[in-house]
Amino acid sequence: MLLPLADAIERFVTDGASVALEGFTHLIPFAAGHEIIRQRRRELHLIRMTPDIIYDQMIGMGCARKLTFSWGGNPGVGSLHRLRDAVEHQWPRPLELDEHSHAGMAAAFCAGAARLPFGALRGYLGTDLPAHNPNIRRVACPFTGEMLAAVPALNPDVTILHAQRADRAGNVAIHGIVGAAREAALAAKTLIVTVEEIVDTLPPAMNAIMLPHWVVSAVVECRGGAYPSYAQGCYARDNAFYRQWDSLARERTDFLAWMDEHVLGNTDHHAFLTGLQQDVA
Amino acid sequence: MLLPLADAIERFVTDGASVALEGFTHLIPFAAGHEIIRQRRRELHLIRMTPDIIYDQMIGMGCARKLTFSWGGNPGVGSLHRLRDAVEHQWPRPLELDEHSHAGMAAAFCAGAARLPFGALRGYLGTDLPAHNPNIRRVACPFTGEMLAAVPALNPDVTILHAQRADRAGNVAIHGIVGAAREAALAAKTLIVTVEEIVDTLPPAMNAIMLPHWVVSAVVECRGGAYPSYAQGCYARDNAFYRQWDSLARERTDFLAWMDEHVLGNTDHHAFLTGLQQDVA
Amino acid sequence: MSTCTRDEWMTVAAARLLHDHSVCFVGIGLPSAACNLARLTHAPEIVLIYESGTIGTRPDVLPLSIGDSELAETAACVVTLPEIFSCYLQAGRVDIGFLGAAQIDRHGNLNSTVIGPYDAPQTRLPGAGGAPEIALHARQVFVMLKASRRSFVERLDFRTSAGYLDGHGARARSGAPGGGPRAVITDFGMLTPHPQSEELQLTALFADASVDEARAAVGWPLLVADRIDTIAPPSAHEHATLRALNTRTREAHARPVRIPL
Amino acid sequence: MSTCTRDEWMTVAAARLLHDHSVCFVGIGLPSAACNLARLTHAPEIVLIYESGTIGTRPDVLPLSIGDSELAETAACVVTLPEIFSCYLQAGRVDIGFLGAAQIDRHGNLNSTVIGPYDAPQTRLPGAGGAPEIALHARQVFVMLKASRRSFVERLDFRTSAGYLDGHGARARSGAPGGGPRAVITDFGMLTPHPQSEELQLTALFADASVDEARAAVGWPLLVADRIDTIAPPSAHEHATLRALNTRTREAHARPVRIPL
Repeated sequence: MLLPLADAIERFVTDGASVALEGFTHLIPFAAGHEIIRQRRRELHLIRMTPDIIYDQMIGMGCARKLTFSWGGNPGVGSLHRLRDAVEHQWPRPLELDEHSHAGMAAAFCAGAARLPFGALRGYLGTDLPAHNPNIRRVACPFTGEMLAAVPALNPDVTILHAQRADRAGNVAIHGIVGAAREAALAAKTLIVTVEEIVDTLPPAMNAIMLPHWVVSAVVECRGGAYPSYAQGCYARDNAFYRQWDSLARERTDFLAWMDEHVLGNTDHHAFLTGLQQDVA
Repeated sequence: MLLPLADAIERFVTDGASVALEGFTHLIPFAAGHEIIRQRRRELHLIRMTPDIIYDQMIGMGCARKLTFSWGGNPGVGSLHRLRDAVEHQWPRPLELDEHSHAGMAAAFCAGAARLPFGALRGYLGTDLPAHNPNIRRVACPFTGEMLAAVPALNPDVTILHAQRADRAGNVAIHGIVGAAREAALAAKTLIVTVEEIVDTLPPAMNAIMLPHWVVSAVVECRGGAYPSYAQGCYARDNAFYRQWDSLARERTDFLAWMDEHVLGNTDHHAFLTGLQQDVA
Repeated sequence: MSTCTRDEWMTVAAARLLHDHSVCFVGIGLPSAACNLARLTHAPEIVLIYESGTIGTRPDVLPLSIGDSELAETAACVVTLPEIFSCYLQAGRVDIGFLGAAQIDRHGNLNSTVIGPYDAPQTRLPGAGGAPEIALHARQVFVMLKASRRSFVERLDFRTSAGYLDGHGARARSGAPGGGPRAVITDFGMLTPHPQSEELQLTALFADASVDEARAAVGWPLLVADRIDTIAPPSAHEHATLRALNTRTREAHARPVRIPL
Repeated sequence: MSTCTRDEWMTVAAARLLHDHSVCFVGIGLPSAACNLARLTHAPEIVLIYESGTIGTRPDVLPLSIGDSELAETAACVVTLPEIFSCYLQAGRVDIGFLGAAQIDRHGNLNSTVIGPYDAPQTRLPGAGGAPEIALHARQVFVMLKASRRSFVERLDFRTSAGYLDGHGARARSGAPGGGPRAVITDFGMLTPHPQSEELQLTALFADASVDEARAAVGWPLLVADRIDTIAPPSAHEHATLRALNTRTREAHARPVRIPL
């Protein structure tokens, strides 16, 4: 249950797997993504509503065969250049797209969490997305006859989240913006959660967000595991780094050099963070 | 927005309306139900997963034409005798049943809250319920072809909840067991919430359960409004009263006498509670 | 042990079926007592879920209703009812579901809806509640029900929840994901489904009960296994723990509630 | 006021369209600035929702991303993303949605997906995000987009979100519940749909902009209303409030983040 990060990725994330690193702007599991890059996983089907920098890095490093997503940019900044390069120029390899809207992908995660085969929504009306994605269909209401949009359930082989804390039994407590992380977690066959800290006893959750221990496959203690994203109550989002990424990742060579130095060149997330701190200083 | 209970019922609960008083064991809006009885509403379509004593009273007093429900007993005690009398002997009037399982009714409330026309579930398999309820149908997954159960959305004309507190703007905070109350609230055309207290400012909710002011039609301050059910953090469930109800409601005459004295004989909930306290003393 | 009631014996027998760490969807009454007895004896890490959305609850006294405050206060977390039913039960995350009923048939199908015709009932019962989907999705179902010819019947008046349907694999062919009723704990002992026909057969008796008693209490010609196990009476520890739990519960439920004025 | 930029003027013009107490589904960038400016000036009780699930948020500085901690900390509550999209947006509980895009056509349809063919893109854009359903369900949509012949185009490369489709009531016939794009705020002024044809027409200009400037910036023959309103420049109060907000924001985003070691 409690594992080092390298062991958790080694054991649960296999080449070819469908993998969802979720967290909507908040609690993005960067450390786990970096470890997947270090272990040079290939042919992954990446799933994430908002690919963000971590998927830009994984795609640019050639980990991904396919991407299921609904918005692929650097929030408030602009493009994800590695994602664009993969789609526009097949570099470093072609990337198959399974493209949705947020509402559609949320419905797909909800269906996955409930183990229903599809989710229905009033959506995708008047857009060209269904013409390019056979995973967007229609279903008739058996009472009114109204046609609704339908998407197939998302059930990732592995979902990876970052959270503030877990207890030794593996119960995970999440605080703050949660996006579709809970649904992605409950939809997964295997759930890995990296946390800022492992505590003896979590405070009583009552109505707060908790993932109970028996839905969690592995808990990894990893301080700063969401950086440069953030963990509410622990550290802020490094908006300056998000801006800086735009130039760091624009050119292939700059990108590869940065990844070499900062991700491949460090054995773990602590070393990665220490290296960045030296850069800043 | 802030109204006395009698005014809120007078204005929003009309004869013939579909009305959901929700709250799963916890936070059952007894005071509001009693006010509906005092105002002698008729032909109501009552909706509630677990009818409980409050619906036993409303049905026995002739308020209801129809009942949508999934479990109609006195929890841990036995039958609801007035509900039984209505179904078995049409007393005081016939009661049409729209009967579901908990899972089916939960799906119907969720669909209502999302303003979808139906909800789907893997349910009702091997049961006789669909044979007696045309509101339980089937829908085919447009991806796998699997047949799922389907129920029509529940969108009550009025949902009434009880909660611990609201602020003066009408934001409502709920703490503890919530059942399908949030979905029933969001599914309603009109939402009335009685609360233990109205405060100047609610504490920041973050991930706690909140109903924002613009989904709430009326807030009513009504201390003890859930009694003999309970309000987490305020007062406990009166299990002794629930046991006692079994004998109070078994015979029509005893029931009518009790309702006359305690509900019709009091002008409001405060007087009702005061009267019960005198009985106890 | 001579003072042990059949209710207590049933409770203890059911508790013994529960493994530590298993995830149980608990109903009110005997199942709630059995699950908490297991938690207080051999299964301290058992996960108890009540349909009110309380997950991992560890009540000190038994709740009267499915949603007493005790359940919320001692829970690891409280989720909505739609979430409990869709993301936990329907998603296959429940190991064991407990069900009671007014009637059971030889294939473990249950009636908790009505005695007599649905549209002209002789006795209207509370209805389905969570039962149809617990019966469908829990990996195993345990039924707790006292036996009589009115409750163990040749033919149900209404089928609320699926057991093995008509037996001989009919349940699996229907697409029901869960394993169905693996044990019926009653007040003479235990019935379990025959491996082929899925008809309930007598496989265990309380130490002081007999096959004749069982046959007399069942409304169909009861199948009796070749070998009948004996269910040992409650141990001193089991018995004391259960009695203490029931005493605490009685005291708590009798405690006057302050009327909130 | 001579120092006011067109970005600021657009922001102020959009802010003025917002009524107090209205419920806005806010996007990042100019819409976020406009909504918060409205909140800090004439609409203190406006309800701002960001798609990260933050409801009733009152940030002191503008967020860079749609889910900065500032939004959660100042929100009335934070719900899940599925809940925001299904129980608020889809349920018709949003008065005003803001959208941007890379391309807009004369009927207010938007492209934020791709320039060039979908399967062989010239420029891959971020994609739909919340836009298709915001466009569908919000009672009114306001579009904020700087004009050029590359962005205001005769024909979209990809239709991500529906405006009025082909106009003349096509949107309403499609079953779209929301009212569609009621205003396009751009850097010369504002376009609004013609009541019959639903083609966007020039109905308002910034005080220092001209019809010729507008025509030059639009890639289709621009319809010009008989009467053109003038959009007054930002008042001293509006201007000062916006500049202070932007200054606070710049300072906050430049503040170094402690790397969590």
